[in-house]
Amino acid sequence: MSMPDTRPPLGGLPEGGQTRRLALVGTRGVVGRCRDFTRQALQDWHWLPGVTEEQQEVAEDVLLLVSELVTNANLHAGGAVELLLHGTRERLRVEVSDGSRQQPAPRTPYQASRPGGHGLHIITRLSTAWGSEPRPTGKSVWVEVAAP
Amino acid sequence: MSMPDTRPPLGGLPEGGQTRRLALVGTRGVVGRCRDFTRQALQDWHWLPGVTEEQQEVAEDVLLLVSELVTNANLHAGGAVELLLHGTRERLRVEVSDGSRQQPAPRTPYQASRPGGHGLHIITRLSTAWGSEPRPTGKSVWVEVAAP
Amino acid sequence: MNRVSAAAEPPVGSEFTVSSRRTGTSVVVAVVGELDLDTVQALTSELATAVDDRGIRAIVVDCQGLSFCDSTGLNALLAARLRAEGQGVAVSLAAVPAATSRMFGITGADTVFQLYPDVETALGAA
Amino acid sequence: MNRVSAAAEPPVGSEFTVSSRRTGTSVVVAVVGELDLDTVQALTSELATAVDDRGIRAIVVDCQGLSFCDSTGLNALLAARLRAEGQGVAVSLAAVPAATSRMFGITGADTVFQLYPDVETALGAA
Ligand SMILES: Nc1ncnc2c1ncn2[C@@H]1O[C@H](COP(=O)(O)OP(=O)(O)O)[C@@H](O)[C@H]1O
Ligand SMILES: Nc1ncnc2c1ncn2[C@@H]1O[C@H](COP(=O)(O)OP(=O)(O)O)[C@@H](O)[C@H]1O
Repeated sequence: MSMPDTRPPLGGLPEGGQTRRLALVGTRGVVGRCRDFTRQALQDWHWLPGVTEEQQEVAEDVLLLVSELVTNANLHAGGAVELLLHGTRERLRVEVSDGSRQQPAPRTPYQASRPGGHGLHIITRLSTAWGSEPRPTGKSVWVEVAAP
Repeated sequence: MSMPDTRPPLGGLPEGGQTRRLALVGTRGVVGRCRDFTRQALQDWHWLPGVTEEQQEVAEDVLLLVSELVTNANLHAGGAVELLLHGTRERLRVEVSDGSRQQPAPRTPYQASRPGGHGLHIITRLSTAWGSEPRPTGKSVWVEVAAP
Repeated sequence: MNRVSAAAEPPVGSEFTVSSRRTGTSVVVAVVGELDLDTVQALTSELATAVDDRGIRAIVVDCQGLSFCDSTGLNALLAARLRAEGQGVAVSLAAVPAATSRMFGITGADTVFQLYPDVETALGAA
Repeated sequence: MNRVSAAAEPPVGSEFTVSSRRTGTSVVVAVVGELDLDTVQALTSELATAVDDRGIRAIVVDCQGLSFCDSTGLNALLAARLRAEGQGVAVSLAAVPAATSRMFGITGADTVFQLYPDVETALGAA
């Protein structure tokens, strides 16, 4: 048996977590809308406003991750179709599905001084895990972040 | 007294014309939304679909003019605040107001091969008249196009 | 599991997508939808990637599906052309629809770009 | 006159504005709001105008009001820097907020750009 969890309870999150979905149409204005939707969930789930600096930073990282996933779906996969957030007391999972079967692949070599290739680099560095899964009409790209 | 107007009546347009206004917030997704709003008015006022090729072209010119005006307000004036369309049987007037007192000024020399400066060039070429007027909290830039 | 669903906002009137396919030393970049300030970045990114691709000599922008284009779209094409020129890559446009063709006439873009009736002709000339 | 009023859609959560002011041979480009795929073109255009301005030797991007920036914003800054370099114009960043500063650390952008705590310091170094 594990030690009792002494962290403050993450409000609004029942056993098993909570899922929120945002259906998306088109590519216009979608990136900001996805961040707004995520910001609301993070507030409801008490990840935002962060009490400690670390908590605040993790929540900001999540907004950045959402932005990168949705941007990639818009640029490389004909547009994001759905944003899914799944929060538990332990971690947050973000899934962005699109209509393309093509998989994300980090560009190599990574070049800090040139435009391009920074999205997956940021995703790799800020998430505890990320991947891509086929879906009936495309795929979804997901990231996970541990609760602060 | 002028000759009786033998053109087909422009539907939905009473004597004195009709005005439609779209209030705008932010800069995200606003350009397309303004074209959609204009397209609807052009349909209601029977400018679209154009019966002759010339009518179709004039309606398309109007959508381009709206796009240029709103884009300029977003790029150079902190965002468009309102789109106003005023249609009469003789002409359509488009006004885009923003929160900046600065006036639009064509860039010189005009260089076809370089990015920049094409917006006001298009406006000058496609409108019968255009100008800018101060408003209490900024200005509005307007164009007029003769009914086809 | 506790599910909360949020409805999408009403669909916007337009979308814009860009996709690329490579044939030999050419890339065909197909644009579909309305190209303006709100959507241009997808084209800018795709063209930048194509220009930077070492093996590429020619970029053909397939405009068949381009339902709208304003000066922001033109600027993106002109900027890509300037960058491409510096690297010995030619940029041409294929199947430009009537409305955009008129805009290119007004702005002089028709004298700046090689224009072709379709992608095949453009690739043949490349 | 017959008036029809249409209500605005609900305000979006963020805006983005860019403005420039010139001091000597430097331009200060101030960015305010959330910088991403939906908003980046305003910055791209403004930086391109500044880079092309013949008398300019230095561009300082004032990031004090930058409430969000992702890799799309970074790409715009990097692309402007490449273009500016080719014309002997220096691009530096001032007053970068904490979240973006961390992103710059992760991506190595903090080693690519000169970063200054505020615009005055950046102008002094230019
Ligand atoms: N959702 C996606 N669908 C298809 N391909 C993707 C997706 N996301 C990323 N990619 C691929 O991975 C590459 C690297 O992505 P990223 O690191 O975000 O950089 P960039 O978007 O600047 O190319 C992209 O160029 C693209 O080929
Ligand atoms: N609504 C506006 N408010 C303030 N300045 C404007 C506005 N519209 C245009 N301008 C000025 O006029 C210039 C020329 O505009 P335009 O021909 O559309 O080209 P561009 O937008 O590419 O610079 C702009 O660079 C800007 O300085």
